[in-house]
Amino acid sequence: MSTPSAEHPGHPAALLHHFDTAEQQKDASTLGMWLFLITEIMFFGGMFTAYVAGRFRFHEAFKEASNTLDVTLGAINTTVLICSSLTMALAVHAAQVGKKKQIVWFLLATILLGCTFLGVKVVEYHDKFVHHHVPGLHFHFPGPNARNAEMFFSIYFGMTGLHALHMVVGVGLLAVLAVRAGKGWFTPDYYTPVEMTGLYWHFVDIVWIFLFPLLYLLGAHFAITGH
Amino acid sequence: MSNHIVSTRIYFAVFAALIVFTWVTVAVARIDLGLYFNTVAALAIAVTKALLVVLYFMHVRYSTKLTKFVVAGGFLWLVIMIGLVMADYYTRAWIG
Amino acid sequence: MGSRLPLFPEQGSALAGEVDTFYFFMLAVSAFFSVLIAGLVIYFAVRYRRRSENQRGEAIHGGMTLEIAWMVIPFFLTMIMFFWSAKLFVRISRPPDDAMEIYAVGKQWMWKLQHKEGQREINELHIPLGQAVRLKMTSEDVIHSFYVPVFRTKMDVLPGRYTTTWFKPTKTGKFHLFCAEYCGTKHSGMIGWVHVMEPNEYQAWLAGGAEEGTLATRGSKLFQDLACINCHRPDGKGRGPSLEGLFGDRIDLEDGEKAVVDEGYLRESILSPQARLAKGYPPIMPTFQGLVTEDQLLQLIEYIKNTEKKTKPGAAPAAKR
Amino acid sequence: MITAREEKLNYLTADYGVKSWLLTVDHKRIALLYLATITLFFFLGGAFAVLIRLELLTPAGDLVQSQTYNKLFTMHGVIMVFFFLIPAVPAVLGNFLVPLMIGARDLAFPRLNLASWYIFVIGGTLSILAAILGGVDTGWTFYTPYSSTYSNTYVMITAVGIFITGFASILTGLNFIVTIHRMRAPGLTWFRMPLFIWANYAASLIMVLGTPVVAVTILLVGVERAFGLCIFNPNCGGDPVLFQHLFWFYSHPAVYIMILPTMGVISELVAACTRKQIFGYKLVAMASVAIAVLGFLVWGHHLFVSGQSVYAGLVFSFLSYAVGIPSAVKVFNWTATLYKGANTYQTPMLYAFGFIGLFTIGGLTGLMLAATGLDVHVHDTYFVVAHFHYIMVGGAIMGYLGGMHFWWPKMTGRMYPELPAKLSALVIFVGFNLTFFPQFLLGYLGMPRRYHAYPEEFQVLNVMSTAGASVLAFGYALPMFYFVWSLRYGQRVGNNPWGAKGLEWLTSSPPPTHNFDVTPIVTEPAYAYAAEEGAEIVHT
Repeated sequence: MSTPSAEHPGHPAALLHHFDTAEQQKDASTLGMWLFLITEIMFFGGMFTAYVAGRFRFHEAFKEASNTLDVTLGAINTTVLICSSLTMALAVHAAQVGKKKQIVWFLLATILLGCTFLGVKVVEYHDKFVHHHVPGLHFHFPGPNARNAEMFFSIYFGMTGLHALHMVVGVGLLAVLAVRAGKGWFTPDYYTPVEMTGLYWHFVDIVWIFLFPLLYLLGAHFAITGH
Repeated sequence: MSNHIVSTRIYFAVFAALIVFTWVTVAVARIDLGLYFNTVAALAIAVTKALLVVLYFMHVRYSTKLTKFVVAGGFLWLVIMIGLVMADYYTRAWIG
Repeated sequence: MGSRLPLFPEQGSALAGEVDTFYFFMLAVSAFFSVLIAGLVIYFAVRYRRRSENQRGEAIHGGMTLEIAWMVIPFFLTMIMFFWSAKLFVRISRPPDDAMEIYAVGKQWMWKLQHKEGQREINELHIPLGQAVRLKMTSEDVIHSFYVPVFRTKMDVLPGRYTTTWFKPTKTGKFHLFCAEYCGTKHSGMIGWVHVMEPNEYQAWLAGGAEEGTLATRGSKLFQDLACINCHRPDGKGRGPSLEGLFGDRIDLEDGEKAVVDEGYLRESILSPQARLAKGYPPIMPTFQGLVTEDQLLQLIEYIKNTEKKTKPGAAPAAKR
Repeated sequence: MITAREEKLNYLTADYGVKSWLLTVDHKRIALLYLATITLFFFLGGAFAVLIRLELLTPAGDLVQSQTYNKLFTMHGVIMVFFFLIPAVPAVLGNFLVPLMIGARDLAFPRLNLASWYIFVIGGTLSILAAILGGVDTGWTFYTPYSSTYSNTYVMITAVGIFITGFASILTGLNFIVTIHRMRAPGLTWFRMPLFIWANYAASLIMVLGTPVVAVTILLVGVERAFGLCIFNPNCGGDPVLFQHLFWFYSHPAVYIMILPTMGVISELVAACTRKQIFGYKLVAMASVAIAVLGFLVWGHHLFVSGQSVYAGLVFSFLSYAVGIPSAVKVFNWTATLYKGANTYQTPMLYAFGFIGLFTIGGLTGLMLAATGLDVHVHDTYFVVAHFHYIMVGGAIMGYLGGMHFWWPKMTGRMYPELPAKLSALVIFVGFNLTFFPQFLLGYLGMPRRYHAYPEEFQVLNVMSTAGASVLAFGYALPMFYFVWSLRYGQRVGNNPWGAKGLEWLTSSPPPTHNFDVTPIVTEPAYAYAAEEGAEIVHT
């Protein structure tokens, strides 16, 4: 891409023709982004409803199945995601105050943390494949609760899979952003893309904040006291 | 939201709080608090963590009333969906 | 069956009359408002038609009293509709205790009906006049819906659990039975007839039918064949709880809750034993999912319902419930 | 007369060539793209409907096999609901008019608007591909476990098609909400906005809040069908009623997406044709939002007999009555607007009269279905089919056609021929009632839905319904002819052929690409006809 110039259509710093002020354009983007995040809340909401209904009807099986998940890996992943939220927020802050170098570094840090999260997920999924806990034809689960445990794992893979997919999209967005930041596109009066990607990233983090306790910690006390 | 700049100090404080809450939720989950208190505790912590991220990291605390309204509306709709679906499941055994 | 152009269905049960009365009330309200709105629209349209080109309407912004009126009046009307239909719905959902029990199994594109006395019918249901009938229904594959228009009753039939519907016929004759929930290719072929007969005719029909004994006796034979007796010994010394006369009791569960031993609980405990495990018993019972068909499940449940506390198994006691 | 030079400046003549249409970001051109696409889908869905009605002429299933018949009503449902009714008024009239009516130069995110059309076309192509390959026979409701395990038809492709099309609806809704919030002309406060904008705003709320839930539900059915996951599958404890909850959580508010924008159109038609303020403007505006919000609480009335608990049924029945009130208020307010107005009877107003009459009958039969005791008898029968066709065909399509006739001069600069338009409106009204009123009787007699063959005592009513369907089909074909005819021979119109109020009538017809040469300043409330100087007020 050539050096960015105001008129260059690829570089949307210029005021779009149908807006009156930059302020109006920025507010419109923010409201649009938040409405998109509302659709994401309802999108994940469908699966949360399936989880709550399933857990209400088979809490024994759900507890048992939840205990096969590795809580430490889950906790590590939560911490990684919270760190990535921090670096994302600092990247937005850097863009606001115009420290161009810092934007790139913080975006790269967020991408790195995102990839770590996905790496840990791959390890967990591999472990699930090894133990035949993946629902479908050769699903195997000891004990009499196998049928309902398969439902837990269906919801587990559905939710964490969807979340991981959103992470991959997020990392892709951040990569594009980092390249553009490297080119110096973002100035204190024009950093909307950084902020919007930040909103998206924080949202994905919030989803995980709810997923972690609901999926991993469900029966943690159950395992300890063993009753 | 427009261009209110949040100082990095607040970011680090919120970050620390989130980390602490993560450890708390793992620790609390290990103790058996009776019937459903474990779930309530886990959800309460998760909601506070989510609020911290929404208010500070996502700047909703400094943004327009409209944005706050939209965010609250979104979560309210989620509660409506889960609530009314569970109303069916919860009362299904009451046919009597 | 009826004239070439019937416009209103027969009333075959006590409830049918009440549903129809409510329907006429609703028709009256609807007719009133439809005529009112249409009349006003036509009258205003003609009365205040535009006479000159740049004529304008009166500057009327609205009237609060009128607005409140047509919010409050519809609200009251809807509340009458709600409470009247709610009362009806609760009565439709609660079968009387003296109802005769018949089991129905919906299967892709046929209805299998099973009387306690042993008769098995496909797409046909013979019932006596004046005796309330409670249908305990389940499906072997997809969702069906047991619908008898003349009785004004309908209930979906779900795989994996029991649903109940009931009716008390007040008219003899042969009435339509439909499947109302779309269930695949021959959804429109999954129909049949409900024969409401005089009580004595019904007894005659009943006597002719039963080949291999009542449902309960077939259930007790199955109870032996599947070796349930080894764990669920009548004297209670087996590894599983004694099932003698257990039906209808409230038992304690392993996780501190309580459960009423009804058909749904028995069915669930046979197919997924640990879902609601009884207190004080080890979770060792294997699942019978796939080993036992829906009909056999009904037989086992019927057997357990007919056991008496502290009597020898195998004796054929009088129908308990 | 419009000089040739002025002629050149409008959005239709500003650019030529296929690329100028396929890559346009002008909300007016995208509206016309949507118009072409949904008209195609309307006639495709209509063809399926005609085949269904022909099959039902005879009690025995002898025109087509039962498998084919199941595919016919499924494709009729899928195409009409997802590819015609949901996009119709918002994507065509809404896209064209929302920026114009609020004095904006375009929607907030023009490129997203074009993306929405492309997503809609991709989803539509996938669904038509599924129909060509062999069709899907699960009904437009995709109830599990039939759709996830037992049907061996092309459920997967149709599910993916609907999943994709859902995002087109989300993007349109998102675009409208941001535009209405952020891009109103100076002086245009919320309670000075036309009611069409209020209605589209309310419908957009539903699109944004509801559509994702059906997207994830269809995704779960697809995943369960492909990988054998177990969420709704009863063999592993899944509950088919859970699918129905999640499906209807969107699909009932979806019917308000279909009807709310049309209510907005009717408010505009009634105001313009009576040249009078809508009676109780604020209440009608609030009623739209109330319908959108309450619409999310009532879906359980689809599950009264599907195994849902008795108590939940009563709660949903009560809430369903509550959502009926705002609709009733709107009908009463439209009727009251006619009092002491300067009423005219051009075609748009005929459609508005048709809408008010038929929507009232649809709404009142809706109250019957919300009654739990009565719904047990009439659920899944032709009574329900008649009810929702009265609302969708008698309401939504009548209002859509009324809106098309009212804003056709603004969109094309040409007036449609008045007499043929009035005749076709009459034919449609008669054909519609002959088709669907007998179905109320069939429903109460107990004829179930989706039946390929039926007992012979229902035949006479079915023959009447099929007769009506052919009249209706003929009625719908008529506008195609005279609209196309008017493009070339229609009388040219100025800015405001109806003498109506509204910012869209300030600019030229057809409007220039940037809508307004200078952004209008709004100083008076909506529909302030009486305030005009030299106005001759009705005193009779």
